[in-house]
Amino acid sequence: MDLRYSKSDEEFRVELRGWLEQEVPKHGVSPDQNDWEGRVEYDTSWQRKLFDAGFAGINWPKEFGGREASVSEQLVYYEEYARARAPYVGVNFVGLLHGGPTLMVEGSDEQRAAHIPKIIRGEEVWCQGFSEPTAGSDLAALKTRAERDGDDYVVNGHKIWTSYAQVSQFCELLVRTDPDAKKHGGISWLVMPMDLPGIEIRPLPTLQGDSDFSEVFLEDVRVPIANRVGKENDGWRVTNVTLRFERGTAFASEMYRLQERLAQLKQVAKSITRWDASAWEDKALRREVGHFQAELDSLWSMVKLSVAQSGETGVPGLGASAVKLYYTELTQKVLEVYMRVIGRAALARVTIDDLPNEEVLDKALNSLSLSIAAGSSQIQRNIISERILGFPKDR
Amino acid sequence: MDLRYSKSDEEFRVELRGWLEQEVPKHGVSPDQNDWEGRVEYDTSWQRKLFDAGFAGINWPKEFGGREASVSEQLVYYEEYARARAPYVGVNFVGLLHGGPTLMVEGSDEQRAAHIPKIIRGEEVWCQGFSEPTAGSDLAALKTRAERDGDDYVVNGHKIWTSYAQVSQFCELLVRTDPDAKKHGGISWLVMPMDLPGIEIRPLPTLQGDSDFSEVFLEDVRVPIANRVGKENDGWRVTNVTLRFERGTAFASEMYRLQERLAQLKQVAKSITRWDASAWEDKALRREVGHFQAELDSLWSMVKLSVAQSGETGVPGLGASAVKLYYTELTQKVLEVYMRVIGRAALARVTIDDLPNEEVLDKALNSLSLSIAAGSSQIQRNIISERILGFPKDR
Amino acid sequence: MDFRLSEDQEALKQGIRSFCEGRISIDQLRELESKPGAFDRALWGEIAEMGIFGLRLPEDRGGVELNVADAVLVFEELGRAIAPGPLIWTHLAAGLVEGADLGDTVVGGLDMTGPSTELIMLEHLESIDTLLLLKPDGIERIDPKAIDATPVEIPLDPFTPVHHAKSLPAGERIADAETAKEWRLVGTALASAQLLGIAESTLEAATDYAKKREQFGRIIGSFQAIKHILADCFVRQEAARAAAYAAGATLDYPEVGNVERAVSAAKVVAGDAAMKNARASIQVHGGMGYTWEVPAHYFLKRVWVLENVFGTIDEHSDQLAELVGATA
Amino acid sequence: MDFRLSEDQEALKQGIRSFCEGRISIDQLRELESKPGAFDRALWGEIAEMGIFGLRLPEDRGGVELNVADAVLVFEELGRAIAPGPLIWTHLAAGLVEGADLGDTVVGGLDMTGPSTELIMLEHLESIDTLLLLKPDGIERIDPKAIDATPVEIPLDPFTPVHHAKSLPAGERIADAETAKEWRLVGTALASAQLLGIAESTLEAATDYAKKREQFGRIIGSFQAIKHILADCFVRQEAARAAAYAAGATLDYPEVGNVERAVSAAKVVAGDAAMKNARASIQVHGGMGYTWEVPAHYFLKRVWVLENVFGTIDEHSDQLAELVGATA
Repeated sequence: MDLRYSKSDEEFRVELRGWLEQEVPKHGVSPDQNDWEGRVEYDTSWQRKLFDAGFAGINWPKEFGGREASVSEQLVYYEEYARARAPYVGVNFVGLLHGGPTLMVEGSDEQRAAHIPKIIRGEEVWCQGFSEPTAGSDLAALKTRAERDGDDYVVNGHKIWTSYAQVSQFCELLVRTDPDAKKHGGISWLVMPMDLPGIEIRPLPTLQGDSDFSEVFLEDVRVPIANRVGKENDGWRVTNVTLRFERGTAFASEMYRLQERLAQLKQVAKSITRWDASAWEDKALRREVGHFQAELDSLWSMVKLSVAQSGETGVPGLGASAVKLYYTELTQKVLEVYMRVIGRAALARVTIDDLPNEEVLDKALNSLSLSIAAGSSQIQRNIISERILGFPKDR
Repeated sequence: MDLRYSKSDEEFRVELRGWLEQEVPKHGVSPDQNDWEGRVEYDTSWQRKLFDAGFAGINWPKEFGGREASVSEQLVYYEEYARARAPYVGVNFVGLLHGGPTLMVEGSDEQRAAHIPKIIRGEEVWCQGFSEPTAGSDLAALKTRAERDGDDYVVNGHKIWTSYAQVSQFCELLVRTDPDAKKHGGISWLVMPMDLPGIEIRPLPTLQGDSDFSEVFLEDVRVPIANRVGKENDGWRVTNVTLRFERGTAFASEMYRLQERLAQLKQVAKSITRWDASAWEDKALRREVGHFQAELDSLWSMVKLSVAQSGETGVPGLGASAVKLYYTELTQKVLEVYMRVIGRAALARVTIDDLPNEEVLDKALNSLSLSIAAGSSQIQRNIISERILGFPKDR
Repeated sequence: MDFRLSEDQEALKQGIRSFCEGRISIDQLRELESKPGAFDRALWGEIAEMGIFGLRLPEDRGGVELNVADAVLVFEELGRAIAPGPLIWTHLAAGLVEGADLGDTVVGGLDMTGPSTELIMLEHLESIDTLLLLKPDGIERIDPKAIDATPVEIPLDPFTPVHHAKSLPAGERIADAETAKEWRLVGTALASAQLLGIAESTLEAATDYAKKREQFGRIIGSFQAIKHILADCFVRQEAARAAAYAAGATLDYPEVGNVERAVSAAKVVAGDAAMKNARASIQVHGGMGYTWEVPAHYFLKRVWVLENVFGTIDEHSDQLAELVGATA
Repeated sequence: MDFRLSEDQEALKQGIRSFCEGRISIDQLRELESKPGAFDRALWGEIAEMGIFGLRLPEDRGGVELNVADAVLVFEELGRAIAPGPLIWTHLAAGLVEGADLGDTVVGGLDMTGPSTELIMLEHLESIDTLLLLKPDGIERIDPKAIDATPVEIPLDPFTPVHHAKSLPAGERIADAETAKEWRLVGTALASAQLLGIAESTLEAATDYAKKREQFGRIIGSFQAIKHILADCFVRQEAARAAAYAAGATLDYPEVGNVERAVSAAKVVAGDAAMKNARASIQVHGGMGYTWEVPAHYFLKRVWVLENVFGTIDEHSDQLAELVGATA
């Protein structure tokens, strides 16, 4: 139980901070949400810069081009990354946080060689083909069929919530290869090239008005059998490896950045006049904000504990569900209060009069997804109560 | 949608207020929780005074000795009763709010004649023999057996949460008369005299340290068949009539009295010095208290709506579950804040230095039972979601 | 005293609901979304014909001669449907601003009795004919075209376009402090009614969805996790209903209680209910709730707008703290 | 940096847990309840023998020479067991007050750095040999027998008897402001650790009960309503754990963060967790949770006591508000 960073950790911090201070401003502002070409360029070129500087794949093994940083270096990385307001992982999310790690653990040598080096260099964008209209929380109910025909699987189905589908080269795709097996038993995990015939992409605008998500319709798409990762019908196990990453430290920098957002809220409150005093003079607001600070510090300590626990195996533990629930509720509460501080000016989703409306409202709207995506809060509570507390499954 | 009291309502208010102003102080302070003799005398003699003055059984029909007051007069009654801090119904609770009303609707002429006049005069104390150690939220799972033997039922079983068992003359008792029938089908509702042989009462101290509840052990207790209310095996329906009263306006005066408690909290906060100012100077506290006032006013408006809706049938509607949930949460929140206002002085359960510790702590501890008794909050949410919103029953 | 709705009130409510279902359905709102200012004068005229603006005017002045309590029921229905436009202001202005009751003059407004801020946010500026300023000492009228305001490119609520301005030109005083005070109270009650309506329709939408949507081989509404979220929504809805109706009934007959307290309580409780139910509705809709296609988000966005008119939950709570212990 | 417990720390924790299970079980607490002052000097001696008071003293002074982080683990276990007596004060006093470390001198205390109140509440007065006053400018010692205090007939927590007094006699200064400041921080961290322990044991008791108790033909722990209540308890427990451990680790090595912020965060988050989990535990226990017989209530009562030592949640939140934006 030692929170001291070692001398080498601190040296790493100095090195990383120096690099970020120099590179982040140079990389400029992220393009408009609907400028897909710009976004891909912005996100992937940043990934390439990280790679060239030796900061890509911070927790990836060296053999895959990663930094293989120690647990404490990873924490330094998340902290400094957040502090520098460095670019969000963006279109590289699925490759770096799902596809790549899954291939490392479950892929063949050929599959690893074909994708991992490109993913970590930002040369390959991946998307996720897991959920379906009737398989959301109940992911294992997925219906997309893959039937063997020669060296291919012929895939038919309908995926949804596919982020960055329109700019991806590959899709981590879950398909049903044995329709007669029990629900969890007949699923396989495929790498689907997105340029195959029969793939149709329809954007599904979010309540923020962006088109980050798509529906993906698959009609007789021929995916080579060689693109299967893991054994046939063993895809559910492979998937569970993947999913845990989402509940682990995928959002660590975002969690740390909440600290900054709270500090910004305080500054904004000080700058706003209400009833002839600053909004920060309102003691009720201060008490809420102080309470949030306690929770934010605890959240970051939870991450430290979670990272340390997953350090040995590299796979986040079940406690990751607790981190996700805590982060979700806290983010929603902080942003709700932030909206209240901005008050009537929050009727505008663009920044006016030096108020950070655009950012705050985007985050407030986005925060609604946190309790839904990557396992809803209800699913997380089921995971905790069943797998940690030992209660029976729902019947 | 008219909240105006009529001229006759206001006349009733003047009459009642005058009487309460005169009688409540004369009736003195309620005895110690463990002075059972004193409590019975205090509660029943007060009931007799109410009866003699024409204020007993406010919503009971005139034929049963009640006042048969209009809906609006009932509200006047609850308000004035709370304002005057008139004695809590106490040991008369079960008779006045369960037994009596059930006999009115379901009892035979003989049964009504035998009990109702005594109940309303405070001459008969009733207790409730519904719950069992393994039949709590799942009341219909009760196991206490009643077997016919001549003119009697021979009753064997174990009841729990029986309030005032040690001072009651009669018990409204649920028994299983057909062990082979489906769960809800084999239950009967009996009036059991508490002086029969075979009844053993063991007090079950609450977390407040009082012994208001008991366990009641029944061994070969012979209850005359004539004491059954309603048909044999039809007791579950009879019971449901009874239970609704608990969720209806049984606590109306208590709800109104919360207003007074909040006003008292404000006075106490003004009297306490913290950091060289009164605790009421704390704006965060004021905002919470103001928010509570909004909720308390809404609660009382909910009661007005609920009473009006139940006025036609006399039986509270399903919305009573919403009133109970709202009241429960609000009471617990208000008392939690009240404890915080008292601060370290709350380490004492007796009144010191003019602080109302004894009352506040008793109420705070007692408030823990509100979300458990008379249908836990979980059960109330099931009732609302199934019977009002139309969702399926748990499976 | 009978807090239930009268038969006439039930009929009034039903009439407005039918109108909203026929003319302000979600599909019709979607069409409106693409129109300039998200405003439709023809629809506004139909709303006027329903008597919504002239509701409380005497019959001899062309009104329906109803009470605030009735207006609360009407605005509850308008809230359910998230009917757009400066409805409350035009309703308040009926009888004072010519043509408001008939829908010929679209009246917008700004409540300036609350805490001062440097930034002035004006709703529906491009669609209104008259802007009224509600100030502690009276009501002033301004020509909207005379205001130097910048349109906001992306409003939070797609149906509530806003402009922002640094200052406003001098207005013409058209009513006194007493009227301003009354307007503020009635406006607060009507905003609360709209919030109540949103608390209802968000619960209703989530309930309908939870009865249809299947996961794990059963409808999600068969899981306690969902059932209990929605049961809590119902409790909040009923508390909001009681509070909003009480505010209306107390405004009509101030002898039944403390008007300020009843109105503030309504804004607090209905505001909380709408905010929490709108969020719960999105949550129960799951991923679909996060899309633009499913209308759940429109409701939450409207709640944020209504939270910021006629005093926030915090402001009303602060006022209520002063009234604790006063006679109800 | 490795935030996990070391093997030594795991062993320390396990040792204290075994001791508590053997000597401070619920049944043993029940016996204690009837004793005067709910205090047992023999037990106190055994606690001392476990090294709990001398934990942070150097070995050459008979101590165990461990850190605050280790003490946090020890007090977490004491909290789990709701071990009674002035544990924190005697632990703090070890090394300063003779005999404290060995359990020969029972040391009580009063934190006077918080908001002033007219009423002085003194815990365990009849059982202690020395009373220490923690003031902003130093620590003072008083002879408990010299205090004119009135015993409280019914304390809130049966294991925390209290006296109240209007004033205290002059004390003898035994440590300076620096020490007082450190005591306040360490004391807050240890109280947070106890609250963490209560957040754990209340969850554990409720979980055990929910696995045994059947209603509707199944264990109540198979209902989502219960499962999700307890999942939320688990989340709060883990947040409290992270916060309390971080407070200990930061006190040991202040270079890793802001000590004041870490300690206040621990008190706030562990305090909330304990309060909510203790309430949830009573709720899950149903009617039995409302009895004296089932120990759930002891835990909630202790939470109320601990909320009122070394600063309340509100006080620490207010302090944290000042630190928002400061370097962590």
